[in-house]
Amino acid sequence: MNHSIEELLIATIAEFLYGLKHIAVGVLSPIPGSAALLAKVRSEEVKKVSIIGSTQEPYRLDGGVDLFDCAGQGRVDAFFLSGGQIDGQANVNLTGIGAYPKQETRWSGAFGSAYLYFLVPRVILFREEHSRRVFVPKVDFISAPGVSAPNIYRPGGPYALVTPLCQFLFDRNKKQFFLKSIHQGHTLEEVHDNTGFDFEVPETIPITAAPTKKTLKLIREKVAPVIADPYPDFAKKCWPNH
Amino acid sequence: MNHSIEELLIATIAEFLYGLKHIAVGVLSPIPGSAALLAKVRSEEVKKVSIIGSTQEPYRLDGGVDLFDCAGQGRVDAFFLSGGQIDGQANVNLTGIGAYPKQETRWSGAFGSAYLYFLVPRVILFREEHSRRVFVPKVDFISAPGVSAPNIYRPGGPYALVTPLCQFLFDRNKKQFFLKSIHQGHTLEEVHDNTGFDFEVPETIPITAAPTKKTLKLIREKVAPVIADPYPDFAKKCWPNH
Amino acid sequence: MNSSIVSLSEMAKQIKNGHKVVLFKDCSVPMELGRTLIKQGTKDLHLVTVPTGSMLPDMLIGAGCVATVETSGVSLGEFGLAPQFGSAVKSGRIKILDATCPAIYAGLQAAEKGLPFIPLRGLIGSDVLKNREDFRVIDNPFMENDPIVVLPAIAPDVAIFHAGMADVYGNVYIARQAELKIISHAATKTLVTVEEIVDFNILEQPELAPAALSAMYVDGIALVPNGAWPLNLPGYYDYDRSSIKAYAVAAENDSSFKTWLETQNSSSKVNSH
Amino acid sequence: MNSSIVSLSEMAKQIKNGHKVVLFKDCSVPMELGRTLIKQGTKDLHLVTVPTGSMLPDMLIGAGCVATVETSGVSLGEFGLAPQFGSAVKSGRIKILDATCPAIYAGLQAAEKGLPFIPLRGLIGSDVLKNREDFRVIDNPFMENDPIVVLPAIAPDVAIFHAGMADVYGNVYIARQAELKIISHAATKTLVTVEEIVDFNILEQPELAPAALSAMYVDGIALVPNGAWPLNLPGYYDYDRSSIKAYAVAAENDSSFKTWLETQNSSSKVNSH
Repeated sequence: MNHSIEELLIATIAEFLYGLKHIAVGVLSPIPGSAALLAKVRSEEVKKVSIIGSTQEPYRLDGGVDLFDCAGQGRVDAFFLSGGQIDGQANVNLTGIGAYPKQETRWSGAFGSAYLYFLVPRVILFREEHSRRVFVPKVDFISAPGVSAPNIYRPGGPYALVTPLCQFLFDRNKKQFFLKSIHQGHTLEEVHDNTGFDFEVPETIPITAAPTKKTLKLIREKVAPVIADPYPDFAKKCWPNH
Repeated sequence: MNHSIEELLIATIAEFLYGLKHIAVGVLSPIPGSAALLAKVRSEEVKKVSIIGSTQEPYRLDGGVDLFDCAGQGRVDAFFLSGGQIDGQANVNLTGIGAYPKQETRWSGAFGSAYLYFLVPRVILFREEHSRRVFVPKVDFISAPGVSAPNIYRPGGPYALVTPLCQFLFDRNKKQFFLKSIHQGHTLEEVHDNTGFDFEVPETIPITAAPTKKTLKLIREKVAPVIADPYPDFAKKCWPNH
Repeated sequence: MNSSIVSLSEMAKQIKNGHKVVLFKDCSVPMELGRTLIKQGTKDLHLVTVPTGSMLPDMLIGAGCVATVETSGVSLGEFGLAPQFGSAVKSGRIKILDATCPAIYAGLQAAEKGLPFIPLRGLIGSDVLKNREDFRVIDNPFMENDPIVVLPAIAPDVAIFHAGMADVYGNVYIARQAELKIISHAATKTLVTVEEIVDFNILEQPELAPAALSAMYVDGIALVPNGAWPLNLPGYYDYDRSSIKAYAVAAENDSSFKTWLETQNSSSKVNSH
Repeated sequence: MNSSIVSLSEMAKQIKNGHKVVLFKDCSVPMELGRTLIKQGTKDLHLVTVPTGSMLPDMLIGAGCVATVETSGVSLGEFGLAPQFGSAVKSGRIKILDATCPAIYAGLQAAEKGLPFIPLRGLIGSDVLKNREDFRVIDNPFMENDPIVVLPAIAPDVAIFHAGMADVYGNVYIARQAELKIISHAATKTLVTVEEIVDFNILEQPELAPAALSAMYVDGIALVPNGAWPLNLPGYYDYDRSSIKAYAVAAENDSSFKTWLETQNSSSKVNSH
């Protein structure tokens, strides 16, 4: 069965989420949001998907403080972060480029990253642009650090990085990304060419598993109608016939 | 116009409350509650009287945390404390008699005193029993201290002590009570006989002003019907014809 | 439908000997669950009263269910002191951790936020502070010569309360008892008895949702009509004053308390009064 | 009746040059009050966005009302970056105090509780922390070798927001925006624009009371229908997407922003669109 790149990314990310009780998704995140919804329809253990800023039950939280308190209690199992820059130590830059504070390019800001990255056990990094502009040797500004000294309270941290070319796992001991698989149609050379940091490569590199027929059916029939509420444009683009 | 001892106490306490924006009253406090209500009907500046545990508007607060947060913000101007024992430094004992923790007599506990006594500018001490059993040289257990070292953050503290015999002001610099007036029909000797701590006495001792006709009318017509809601027995006893 | 709906006895079994159990004082007191704990012989509870307690902790203490009470005060209010609490403190049968009301709230709010500690004004110079080895005084990191108390987080094993309404999705309507959110967030598990379980989703009703505790925080719901009796539940029933008074009298000495307890155990008053 | 009901222009005058003003991000944004501040030429505001901000802070920055922004992020969401904010940061025209969302909440909650500081997990090792001279790292007083960040309380001069309904007694219905209680408790003054002012007492309606901000915390209420336009107010109106988009485009450069601003100033859209 044919699938789009979005459907591949949704299915790939969902693999990290099965069995987790509470998955939280930030704003402007249709693909992570779809992955979380897919995990919920496929896994009975997933009790709650929270979509930050959603005003719809059952996806809303009880106000803005609730997410952070909930993470502090250890009640958020997975969250997603992106970054204008991400480096090989999984440092994330959501703040801007150039010398702080008068940065050449100022993005929005750290949002909840400097907290949630420490507290949520599985933080999945996701970026739709895989380039040396994004994946840099060292971020200009650490909005949230990928790793911490051993005495820093940190039950959470980076778990994986998913892009349109490939997926990495993050090894918290080695403080390094490890290539898990490359998506169909792409090559290691292409990944190296577009990644500004070093990462570990396995001896044989798997191809990312394509979503099964059953998974695609669930995405199209169960996930698409729900994600269309917060993200109508995204849903229309991905599933024009649904 | 004749008045009861309760009406005298209500009018006497109310004198400390005029012009204060927010007066809070604890549980089981019909006389302080009546005084706060009298202050509100007589003084436009009194915007709010909170009666802890009340479920009636406009006297209720927004839950249990609200009172303490509100006091922390500097938004509670007066509060009332009592004590199983009170000593000459205005230390209050709400906890019990004898060696802690296995006390001979255990009362309920400190409640909010160990906090509110520090935060609320005018804490009025009130006790309906004026005896050496209550007013002791030194309390057995300091549930809340009357005075603090100068480096302790303490915008609040004891302001006055009202009993059925007399009223004292508390001098926070001298750390001592000062006799303000004796109620009609009582003597300095009687006060001394029944008070276990030393206090300052002025050269001429005023008699506590009797409530005016206007004040009594307000108490009977405006205060009594309202205080009858949380304290029906008290209201019936004090104002059987109302 | 939510699998968190259980029977009262199943719920009581989730509260284990030695658990730290948090109780809210106001009109949300799970009296029938308390009686069930007594019947099942629960022992060594560490009770945290929020911020004070009345008949429920007194009854549990008298029945021998309690090892430790962390409280700002236990009293029967207009019905007088809490006699079983008083005699247990006097005899040393229970360990007492005296606090002040905002310290209990602050400790729970620290746990709610995942903070290891939280500061609080006041307390310095009191014997409350002097007797709490787990409270510390530190220097305010932002101002010279400004000592301030810091309190450890209070993280109970179980929060229990009684409420008017839950829904089949596991959400609970807590009305104006906003503190029930704090205790549920702070506790590992939350168990709730209710007057009624409705079919609609409380969170989907715009006027109810702001005062709803989300199913995410609710681990068990049991249908127990009159479950706060003889205490009150606003919108449902008032205090049963004569029963509370009878308790206050009976609890004054151990033998009359025992007799009272046996009456309670032999027949639940809850569904028949 | 409550004397706190004022006109929009009287309300705006209570916000003085240099004030620390706290803004909540979600569907409670007092856009028309913001436009009034621009018209009256307010300067040197210290904005605290809770926890992030969108069009209102961007517009106020572009109009020259702002000296400092304390924020976890300013962005127009799906309409892109906040252009006036970005260029003001780049040029150094405003001072930026970067935070992370829960740090803003925690600082306000500290002020709400009258605490001088509050701890927060996370942040250590970030450049956010490195650039905040007012954040400190201390040792957890309850555990060895456990550094933790402490944040000073955030105590704004004024909280401003837009809501659906106030009553003539000065109470405001805040629906599910519970954080509006936090910002109002933390601020010295709270000014609220509303869609409607009702005659009944909101606090006396059992279903509304849990989501009401008491008049005790409300210093001014102004009737401003469509006061959040072009942003949304749930239960009243949705986003006016084309107007936001037009803003996003206009704000991209200073001259088109100025033109846009003049259009805004010459005629209020609020009561006529």
